Amino acid sequence: MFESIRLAPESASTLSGQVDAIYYVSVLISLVFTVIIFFLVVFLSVKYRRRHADQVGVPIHGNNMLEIGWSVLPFIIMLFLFAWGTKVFFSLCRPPAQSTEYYCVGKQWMWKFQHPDGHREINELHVPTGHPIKITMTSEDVIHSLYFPSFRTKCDVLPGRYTSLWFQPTKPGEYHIFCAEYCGTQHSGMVGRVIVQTPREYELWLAGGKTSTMTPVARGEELFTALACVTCHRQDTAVRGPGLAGLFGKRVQLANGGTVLADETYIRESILSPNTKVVAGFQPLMPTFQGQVAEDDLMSLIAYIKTIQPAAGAVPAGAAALRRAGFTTDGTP
Amino acid sequence: MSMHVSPIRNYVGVFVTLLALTLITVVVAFQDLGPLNTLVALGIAITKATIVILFFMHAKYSTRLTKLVIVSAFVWLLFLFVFTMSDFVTRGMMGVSGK
Amino acid sequence: MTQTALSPEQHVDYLNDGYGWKSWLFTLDHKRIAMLYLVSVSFFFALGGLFAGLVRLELLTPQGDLFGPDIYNRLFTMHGVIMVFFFLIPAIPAVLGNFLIPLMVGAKDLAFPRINLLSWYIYVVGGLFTLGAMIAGGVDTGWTFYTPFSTNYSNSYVVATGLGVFITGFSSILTGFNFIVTIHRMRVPGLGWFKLPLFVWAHYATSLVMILGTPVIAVTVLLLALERGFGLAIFDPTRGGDPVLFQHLFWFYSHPAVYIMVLPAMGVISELIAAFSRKSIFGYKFVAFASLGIAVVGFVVWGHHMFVSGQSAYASVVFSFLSMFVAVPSAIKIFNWSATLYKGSVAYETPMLYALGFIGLFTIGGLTGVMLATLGIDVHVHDTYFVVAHFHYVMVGGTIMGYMGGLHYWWPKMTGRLYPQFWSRLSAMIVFVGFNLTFFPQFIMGYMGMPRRYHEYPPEFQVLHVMSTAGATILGVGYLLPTIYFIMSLRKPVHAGNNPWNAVGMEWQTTSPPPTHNFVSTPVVTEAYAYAEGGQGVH
Amino acid sequence: MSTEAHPLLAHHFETLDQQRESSTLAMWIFLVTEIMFFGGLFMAYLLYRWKFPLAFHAGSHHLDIRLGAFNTIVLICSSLTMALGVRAAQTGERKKLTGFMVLTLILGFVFLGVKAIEYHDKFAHHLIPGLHFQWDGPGGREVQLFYSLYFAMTGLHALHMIIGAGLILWLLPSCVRGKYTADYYHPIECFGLYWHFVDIVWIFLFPLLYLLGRH
Ligand code: HEA
Ligand code: HEA
Ligand code: HEC
Ligand code: CUA
Ligand SMILES: [Cu+2]
Repeated sequence: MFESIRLAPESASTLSGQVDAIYYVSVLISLVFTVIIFFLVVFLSVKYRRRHADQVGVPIHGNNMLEIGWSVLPFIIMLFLFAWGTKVFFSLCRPPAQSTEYYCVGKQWMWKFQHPDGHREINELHVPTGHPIKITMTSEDVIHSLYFPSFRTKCDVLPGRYTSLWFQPTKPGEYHIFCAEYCGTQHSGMVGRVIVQTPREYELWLAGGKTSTMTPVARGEELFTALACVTCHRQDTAVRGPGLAGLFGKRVQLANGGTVLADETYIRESILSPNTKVVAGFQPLMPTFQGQVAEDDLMSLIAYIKTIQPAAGAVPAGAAALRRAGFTTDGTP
Repeated sequence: MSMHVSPIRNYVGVFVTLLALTLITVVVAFQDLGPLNTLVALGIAITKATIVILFFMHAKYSTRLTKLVIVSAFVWLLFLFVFTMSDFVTRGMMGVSGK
Repeated sequence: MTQTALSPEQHVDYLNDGYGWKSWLFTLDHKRIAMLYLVSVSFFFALGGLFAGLVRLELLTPQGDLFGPDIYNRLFTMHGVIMVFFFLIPAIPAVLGNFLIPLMVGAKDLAFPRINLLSWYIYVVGGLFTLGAMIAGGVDTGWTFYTPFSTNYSNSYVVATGLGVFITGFSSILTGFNFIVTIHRMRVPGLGWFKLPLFVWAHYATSLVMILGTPVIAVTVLLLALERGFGLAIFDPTRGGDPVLFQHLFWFYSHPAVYIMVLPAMGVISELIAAFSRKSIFGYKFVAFASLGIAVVGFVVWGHHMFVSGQSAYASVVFSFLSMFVAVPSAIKIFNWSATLYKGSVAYETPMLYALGFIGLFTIGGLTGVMLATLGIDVHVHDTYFVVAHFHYVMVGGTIMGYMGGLHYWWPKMTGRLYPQFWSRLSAMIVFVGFNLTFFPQFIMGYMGMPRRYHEYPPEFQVLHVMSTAGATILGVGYLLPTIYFIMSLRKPVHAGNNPWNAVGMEWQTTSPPPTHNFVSTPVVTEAYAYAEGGQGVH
Repeated sequence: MSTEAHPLLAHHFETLDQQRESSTLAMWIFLVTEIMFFGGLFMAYLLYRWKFPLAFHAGSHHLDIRLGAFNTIVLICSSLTMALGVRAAQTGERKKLTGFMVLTLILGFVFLGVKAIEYHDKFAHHLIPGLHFQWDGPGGREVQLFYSLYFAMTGLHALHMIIGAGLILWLLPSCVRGKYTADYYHPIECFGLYWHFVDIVWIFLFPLLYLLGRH
């Protein structure tokens, strides 16, 4: 029974070691200070215990050198922890460029995942080792938080916005997925498993699944036609709406003089509430698609828009898009 | 603290200034000054508020403590505005969604 | 309260100056109002404790077998709401502060006695609102009321509870405002700022936070109620609103609120350490200004609750730095208290045991706070039991230890009675042991990944949960004992005399319990903690 | 103290000066809490205005700038009468004090009346979020944010006006009786501070809500 008490969960990602390291060092620092203070308190209160009822303390009012010392010392330690913690934090924030993008939609009370090849899973996520994986996520209702204790990372999943996290699994196995932001009745039931496999196993697993699934990019392309986006957003020329080629990641000049970075959240807003930010040189003609596109379809649309490139004559899809997303089917980046 | 009684002339002067500033702010609002519009409107509002505080509310004649109390309120308001906006303004600067 | 057992040489004091419920419910005497607060705050503590007990009971087993999820969610929400807003925030200021600040500045009362009474009534009304919501079916949003769950999804009594919190906020504002004016304007002539007890300094800093922070939580829950009740769009993401704005507004108050909770306890600890070492506090001015420093810097650290909320990473860095910076003034306090023991005359009376316990436990709580403020660690432990352990260490191990210590120290002053020394020392030990057993395992399970607000959990966490529940049982006994002997001391009194600890300080210059107008003759102003200078306490 | 205590000196104060200073300090501290209270609303306004300038401009176009300006002037007038009222209290001119208080009250009601007209107009145009909001122009989604803030801010401001009017009614009898003299006028002074504060809130609300994007 007691063997289940450990100090940390399995360390199964490239960054979990770094998080553990800073954690153990801070535990050590805390321990040192706690021991010093416990010792001081116990030692002094025993040594200077009251020996007769009328005894009073020696009037000592302070010592400026000591004050400076015990202000500066914690300050220096704090600076050190701050710098290190921030460094680790930035590593946790910034996915490597070659990461593969997975999608996640949270809703009360389940996790819906989608692989780059279109595979969908609920409350379970298969991932290969040895490759950085970025998960872009949003919520259909309230705030959730996708938490992988064994990868030492989590990020809140918000309605109306995209957030992301990344990890690179190192050790095959099954680990917990938790929802770490209270989201209502079944919050504690919004859990799942992440199944880390070797690239070969992962490939087999992908092959064994339903073959008719469509990649998010292909689905996005389909929607782009079905929702008649193409009538205004043509590949070659700007017709009524601006061309979307190469849009993602650029700064967009707005009609009111400002600029905005075209990230996932901006594209989403452009679809659901198009007139909130009007692109310079265009009229606010675009109709709203609020209520007409489901969250995962929105993600697919965005995934597709991300892949539209200026040079390409035809719209890339399928395997080509997969490759562009930095993912090859044999599991090597 | 002995009380301070301002002459009526002062109050009327303040009153006229406030009316004039109101007029200016309305007129300026119809001019297109680009981003300056907001700045001017806010500048005038702050001026008006300062005048009211100093003269109608006698802050000019109050103790240093009272002045400190007034100033601290606005400093704390700035804490709220500046630190909250520091989040929204820097969002997306890293180029990773949600960071 | 029984009045039969008063000794023959009784004097007129605030307790026997008028009988009957009217003399209490319409009193303007700060001491009586403090007693009213003591009763109501204890009631809410017991209620919050009851909920905590039920939470711990449910967590004995990994399955949700005792309660369904809806009930469990209501239990921890009501536990958090009651403990924070109805117990810990008012506890020390409204009971001990109310009673002692006028005595310590040599005044006859607080500056605004009517407003003081009003604040108690507001508190009661807010409490009744919340109790009403609880009886009607409770609330299940967590004490943080995050939108859009609270505005659009929860099926519980969010608005009623929110209004309860809103109303109680005003009682806290009124208390803070009364303290500030009193400390500025009502000091007896000759009592300069640096002669004030540190208890008063700490309450001054607390009051600043109450004044500047509480209105923001008030307007935030008001907006929440407008959105939920009337469909206004403020935070609603489907209409362009930003739920993270709610979090900013909430924590703008609720982080400083944790200093509302701990600063008064720090004030108490300064008094206790000085009195039971018979020595002036080491580095008086540093401790005094550290309170102000914590209060001010504490206002600009709130974003540390939002490191993984979708807040910008750069804002997180700023908030992380400032949060860690609070360690410096906190360290100053801890080290100065420890140094005060040096060459003191240390007596192990019950209040002192609580004070020493505070130093140790607050150190652990504070240091784990610094770990949470470290960005790289918080991403992993945010919303796990590591956080739960951290805040119980500072709130229970810190503030409640301070509150209990203060209550034991000033109980003879407030009631004129003594409690049994053996039992009280024993209870302090039980609390210390039970507390650590309850909450230390939570650090470990938190780092292992156990999320908070879970009513079912994976079986590997069970051992630690069982330890925690066992600890909570011991802790409960530790709190039950004082309840019993305090009440007994009222029924079968042992008279304490005016100054059982031979302490200095103006509150000990008057009789116990003090007369209605506090002092019969104008009190003598000395330096604070003038033990060696032959202050009045030492014979 | 050798001199006889003033009948209006509360038992726990030593002098009238201490009592008056305490009250004005207290009133200012109370106003600090009011500033922070409205501060939360202004924070929400600042954020959404920054995020959705177009929607805010569009929403603001449907407010009646003439009524807003008129009300601004009404409030400035009431601030003047209030300031003169306080002065009359300081100099112990009972009739003047009463007159100015009544004037202030009337101006307050004028303001509220105009506000009621505006609210009714918004109701008629289906501009109340959550009730029956309809917006035909662009940006309807975020315009709701503007109107929600409009109602929250002006509503709370109007509530403060109503409380202020109630306080005047409560103070009036003692003004008439001549309770306030050069020795004892701080209730009037404190009330004046409150009234001016409410005016200041409007000084900001007017440009922020009505004058946006008029050009
Ligand atoms: C009394 C209440 C109280 C107090 C005093 C504190 C004090 C501190 N808290 Fe805590 N905190 C809470 C109550 C409190 N907290 C609550 C209730 C929550 C959870 C809310 C919720 O989500 O429900 C919380 C959550 C919380 C978080 C968010 C965690 C998360 O949700 O992910 C963080 C992160 O930074 C944090 C940090 C700190 C820090 C840095 C301090 C500092 O003030 C501590 C400073 C003290 C010391 C550092 C110790 C003394 C110093 C020394 C002994 C010297 C040596 C020091 C060094 C070498 C550094 N707290
Ligand atoms: C002041 C604050 C305070 C205090 C004192 C406590 C006290 C305790 N808390 Fe609490 N706790 C919170 C504030 C507090 N807590 C908050 C803010 C949360 C977060 C809520 C949320 O997530 O929204 C929380 C959450 C929380 C959780 C996490 C729930 C979850 O996330 O699922 C747990 C679990 O163990 C817990 C346990 C305890 C225990 C065992 C005690 C024990 O210390 C209690 C011991 C006390 C008693 C047992 C009462 C005994 C008293 C008497 C017997 C006296 C009788 C008196 C009279 C008759 C006058 N608390
Ligand atoms: C009736 C024409 C029309 C249709 C149909 C239309 N759009 Fe648009 N779109 C526009 C116009 C005009 C703009 C530029 C003005 C603006 O920003 O509102 C635009 C802007 C955009 C932008 C922002 C581009 C930039 O450069 O910043 C995106 C993204 C976008 N549309 C995506 C879509 C998608 C996806 C669909 C289909 C679901 C769609 N649009 C359907 C007309 C249209
Ligand atoms: Cu989803 Cu908690
Ligand atoms: Cu905090």
